[in-house]
Amino acid sequence: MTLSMNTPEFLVERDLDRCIKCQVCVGQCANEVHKYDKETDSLSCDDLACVGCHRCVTLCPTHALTIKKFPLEFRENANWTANTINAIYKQAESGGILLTGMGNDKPYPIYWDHLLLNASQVTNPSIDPLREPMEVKTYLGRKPDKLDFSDGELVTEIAPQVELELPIMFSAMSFGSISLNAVKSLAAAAKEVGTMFNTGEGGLHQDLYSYGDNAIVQVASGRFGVHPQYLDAGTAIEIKIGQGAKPGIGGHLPGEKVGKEVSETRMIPEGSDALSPAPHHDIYSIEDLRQLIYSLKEATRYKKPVAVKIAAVHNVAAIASGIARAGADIITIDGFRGGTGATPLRTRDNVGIPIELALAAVDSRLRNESIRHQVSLVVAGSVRNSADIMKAIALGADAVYIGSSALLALGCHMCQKCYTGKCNWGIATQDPNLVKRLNPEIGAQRAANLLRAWKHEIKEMLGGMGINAIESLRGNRLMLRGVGLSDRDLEILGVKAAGE
Amino acid sequence: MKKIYAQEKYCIGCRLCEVYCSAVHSEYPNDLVKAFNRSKIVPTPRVKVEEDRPLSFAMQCRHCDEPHCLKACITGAMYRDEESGAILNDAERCVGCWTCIVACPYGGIFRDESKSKVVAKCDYCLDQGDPACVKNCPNGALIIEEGGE
Amino acid sequence: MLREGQVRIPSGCAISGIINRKGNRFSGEKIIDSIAVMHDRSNGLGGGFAAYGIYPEYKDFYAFHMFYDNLRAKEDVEHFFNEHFSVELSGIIPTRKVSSIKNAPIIWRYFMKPLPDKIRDSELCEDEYVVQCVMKINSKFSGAYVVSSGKNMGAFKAVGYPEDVGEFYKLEEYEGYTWTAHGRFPTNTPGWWGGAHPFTLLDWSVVHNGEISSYDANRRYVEMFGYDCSLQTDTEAITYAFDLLLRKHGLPLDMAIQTVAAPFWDSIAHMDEKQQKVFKALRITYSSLLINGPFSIILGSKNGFVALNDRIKLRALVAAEDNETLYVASEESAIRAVCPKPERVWSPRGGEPVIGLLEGADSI
Amino acid sequence: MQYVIVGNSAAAIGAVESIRNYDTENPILVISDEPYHTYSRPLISYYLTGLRDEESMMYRPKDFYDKYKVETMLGRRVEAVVTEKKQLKLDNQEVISYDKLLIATGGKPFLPPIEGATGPDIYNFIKLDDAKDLKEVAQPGKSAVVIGGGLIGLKVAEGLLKNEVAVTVVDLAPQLLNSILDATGADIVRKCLEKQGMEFHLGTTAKTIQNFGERKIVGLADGKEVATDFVVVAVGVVPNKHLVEDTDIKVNRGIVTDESMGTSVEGIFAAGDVAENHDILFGQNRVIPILPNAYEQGQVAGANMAGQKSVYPGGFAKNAIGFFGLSMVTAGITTAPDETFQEYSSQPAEDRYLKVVIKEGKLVGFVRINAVDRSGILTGLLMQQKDVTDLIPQLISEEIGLINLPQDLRKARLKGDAVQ
Repeated sequence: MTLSMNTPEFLVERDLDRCIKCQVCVGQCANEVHKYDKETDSLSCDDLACVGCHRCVTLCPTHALTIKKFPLEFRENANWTANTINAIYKQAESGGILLTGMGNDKPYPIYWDHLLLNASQVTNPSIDPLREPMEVKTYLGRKPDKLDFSDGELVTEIAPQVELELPIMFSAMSFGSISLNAVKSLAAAAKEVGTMFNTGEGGLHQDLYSYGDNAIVQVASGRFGVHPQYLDAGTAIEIKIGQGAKPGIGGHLPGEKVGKEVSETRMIPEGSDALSPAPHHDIYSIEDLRQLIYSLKEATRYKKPVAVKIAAVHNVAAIASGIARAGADIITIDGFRGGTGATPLRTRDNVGIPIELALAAVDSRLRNESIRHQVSLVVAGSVRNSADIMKAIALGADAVYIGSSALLALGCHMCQKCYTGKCNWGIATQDPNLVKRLNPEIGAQRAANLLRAWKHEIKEMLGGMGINAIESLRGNRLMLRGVGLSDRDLEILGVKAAGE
Repeated sequence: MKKIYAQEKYCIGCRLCEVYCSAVHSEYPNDLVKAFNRSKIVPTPRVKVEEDRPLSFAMQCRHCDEPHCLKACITGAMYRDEESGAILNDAERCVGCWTCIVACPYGGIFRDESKSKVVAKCDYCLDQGDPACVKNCPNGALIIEEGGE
Repeated sequence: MLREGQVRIPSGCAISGIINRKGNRFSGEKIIDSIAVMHDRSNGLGGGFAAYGIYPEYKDFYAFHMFYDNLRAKEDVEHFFNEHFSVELSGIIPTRKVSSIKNAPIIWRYFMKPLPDKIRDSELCEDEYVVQCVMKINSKFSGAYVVSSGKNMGAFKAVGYPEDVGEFYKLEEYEGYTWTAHGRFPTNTPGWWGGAHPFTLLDWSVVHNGEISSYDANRRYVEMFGYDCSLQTDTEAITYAFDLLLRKHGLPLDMAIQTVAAPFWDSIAHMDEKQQKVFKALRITYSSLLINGPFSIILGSKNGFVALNDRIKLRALVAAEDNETLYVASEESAIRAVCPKPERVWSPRGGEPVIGLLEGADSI
Repeated sequence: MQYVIVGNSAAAIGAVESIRNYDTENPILVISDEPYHTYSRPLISYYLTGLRDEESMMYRPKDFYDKYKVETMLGRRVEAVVTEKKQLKLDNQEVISYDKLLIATGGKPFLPPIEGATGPDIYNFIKLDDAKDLKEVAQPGKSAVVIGGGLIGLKVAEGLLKNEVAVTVVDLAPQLLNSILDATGADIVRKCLEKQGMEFHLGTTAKTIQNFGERKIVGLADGKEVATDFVVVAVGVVPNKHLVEDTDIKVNRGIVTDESMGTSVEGIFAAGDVAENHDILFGQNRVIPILPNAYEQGQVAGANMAGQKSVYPGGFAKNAIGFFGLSMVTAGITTAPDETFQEYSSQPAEDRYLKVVIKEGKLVGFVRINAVDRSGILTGLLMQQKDVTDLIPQLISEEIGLINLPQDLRKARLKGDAVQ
């Protein structure tokens, strides 16, 4: 053993006047921060183990606990910040890649917060969603260029579509990266509200086949859990090429998380590491993608739309165009603030581009090529509230995926320790002691409530714009204005500056 | 009648049910801090969390249709509340002989440590609205409803 | 000040339309009298008319009404015309001095046929060839603007109150079987003549009242199909939408109407299975052509007109029938001014079209 | 329809409450030779120590008879039952007719053959009146000999000791609480009581009681003599069945009853300490003179009297008692009678002892001294006669819980499924 230079990130403070020594905190902390000493009838804390997940704070019945940033400071240095220094200590100790969870937390510009929505005043009326119908139903899938009628009868057959009661879906989060109860929560919420959850690359657990109508089943580079029944079970199939939190690299579910259920669902031996390669080994170019798309369509007798998900990287627009032309019905773009269960820190924080710019670029590019209407565009990567969704749709998205927001609804506290498997909220864990902390009935209610609340807000904002159907907002960039953006940003976003 | 049921799969073993049960049966039913820090002896919770991780559940009186405790009670302290149907123990009449404890196959009756020789059992918090254990279960593991799980 | 095409200018308006369904022509006086009643719905910053059946002697020729800011523009465009068309006749459009109408551009009229060789080279059908020429002039020729380009029809518009515009263009001297009129109430405009309405393409004309909230969604959709919404006006986008649906995609009129004023999903859910399939297909395919926000429009063509409200009727629209004549207008007074006792007057419901077709025409 | 119940204790009350579940109209008459409102018989020891007075000993509230529409004849003794006429003869010659009769006359003290065992200053400890009498004489500084080291004997001994009476207990058996406790457990109890100053003469019996002035001398079989101020004979109870003597109601040790608590004569039922019924552990008919059984038998009898089909599943002994802060529960067979039974126990400590008796993998008895909590879980296992082979370590641990039960049983308990 040598000296570790790790210092606590958090300071756990216990108000002894309030503490009743019920020891709920002791039982609830999977990191074993709290300890009860019988001999002295007192509680103590190990600050170093605290990840700041607030489980103890939330469960403490007398609010005797609070968690603060550990006040230890290095000599002030704008270049060598505490984070930077501590990362070096850690790597010097471990010799390994720094891992993290959830999305990029660095202070890059958040373009959502530099875009403002319009509302009607005088020249046209706003619409009150409580009095007038307000439609947010959305169909994802390939659309024809035109409809053909013969003798007044429609002759065009519409390709299979994903019907959404609101343009918000739950992002791909695999069973494995999150608990079965978390997946169940999202599946049930999707069913209740009329939208989709996405299996991620974790396969579809037997218990969840009944939610197939609300599932988008993913085919990723590891092909975990992919078999004919799986493909048939979902409403759509998504080929995952990349993920915003880790563009260009694969996935790794450590063997200790591969318990019986995960092993059966993924069709891999219990306890074995589930390694998703960085590329699909049968896709080394766009024409290979086309083959996979059509293989999946063949396998499902052309009854399921096929989506392709990519991370937002520098030339995302050209890639998206290629994907549309390769036959994808839906293109999913995941921005660089998208979350994950585990990713190398440096990749997460430095690779990819913001979803707002990627979306604008892709939408514009597809329109310039006159193919935007043929495919649906779904965006992901830190959609934090209903206003973000409004802005995404106005920029050109058909729908959005929410991952982190959905997990927050289930109780996630953004401690970014998903990769440890010790999620105290029962979400990013396979430990049966922790998994049961998420009651999927409650989880489903909370996730469904979030969607319902956002739906209300979307309707309010649409009504304010004098719009009563969400499609009239789609690509309607006149409904946006930029604030505090450079001319170049505005040009890429295709929006005017506020005041223009 | 409505009964409290434990859903094992959602019980997280936090014991908040016990904490709140003790408090509402203390001199300070609405103040946890006082209930625990000022009571001479904190009342024994009438709900018991049993745990053998990952299994855990909270257990209290089943308020049986054919209550063994009531039949066994030597003093007549144990009675059925006519309005609610709950099986209640009249602490004034109870002598703490523990016959009900040995009679109850559910293990749902406890010795009340805060009083001398009286049993403590679930009273549905009849004077408090919904039972405190149900109200304060953070994970919906205790539900009050007609019929079983 | 930026003009239409450089900036988007919302406006409120008055509209009126009259058709003699037997094809009997009548003088422009009537439509002027009708639109004049709604003086208060305009603010003098734009008025205009579309007239059908006014050039029977040149009915096989595309009648181009042009505005030129200067002679240079006129020269350039005429050079372009000569390259692409055979010009049968050209000349100034007669006007009279009206004190309130100022800053008139050069207003010229051409009767032309496209050059067959050029059409062949372009691999386009004749109509599309003409459309592409119109788009090119409007976007590429500075100081030139195509006011109308249909056959046996023409648009007359100016900055001013519509009744003054009618007087300016001497419309009492024209006879047509369909007339539509527009009085404009823009919130800000430098008073560019091209920005006045109607907006036309081939023999489509659109007069419109309202400010559509779906504008940019509609615009960006039609622009994928070769249109260039250079004016940034609702009327322009609506015209192109109808041109796309009716002419290019060949949708039946009722389907085109149900596209821009689509039934609600709730209503679709109550339709029979076959209907559901059709309406679902319409809404799924043409979701970006749903026209949202308040509007009432009159879409004119050689076959007649269709008047339509937005689907929740956020703008006024009244219709009346008297014998062979059908009237539509923003206000009932505008109808009664020229037809005091119509046989029937009604207020069409939101999304429910009023269709006036010439006898023998099965679609617009 | 006239219901008549002879007796006014747990079995009688059980019957009344049960009858009124099904029949709210027809008259019920309760006759008892004791003049009191129904009271809890076990509480007489609390009366003796002063923890309870007459008022607070009531087994049911004061308005019980009104509420249940019960007529009472208290302080009236039934002399005989005339089954052919369906009549009762009372001590005042009154004759009462019945349609359905419950005999719940309880037990009476067993009086062993001791010379001089009658007369003043010789007491029993069964009824409230006994307690009242004793309370009078139990003055500080006095001394008493309690003959009998069973439940009643020790409770009265404890009560007397708490009244600062010097107590000597005599019992024929070599251990205390012979009927409910094994030798090891009994030893813990004896030590506890000895610590409080109680004296014991075990393995011998009283042969004579002689007056010696104001005092008495109790002569023991082993030749010793104990001088005392008064004597309590508390050797046990026997069924109080005088009523049915010379009738065609079948009697063994107690009145023989079937699973409906009916006697051999139709319309006549018996319940409580006077009746004998199936002991599920011994597999034979026995009198099990404990209150819970009495109440339950009364309930079954009452239901059947009211025309229902109610079955008494049989019983077994279970007791919860305590002396000077030592509390214990016991049930069933506490000492293995032969090698077909196995005993398992915790290491006995001064104040803690846990033991189970197993036969063919099933729990047939247990002892838990100072480990009362949740002992009913064992009772449930015993009642259901489930195989507990895998649970034995838990059964003799203080921390027994439902969590230790097999999953099906645990789920059933959590659901609240009835345990019969």
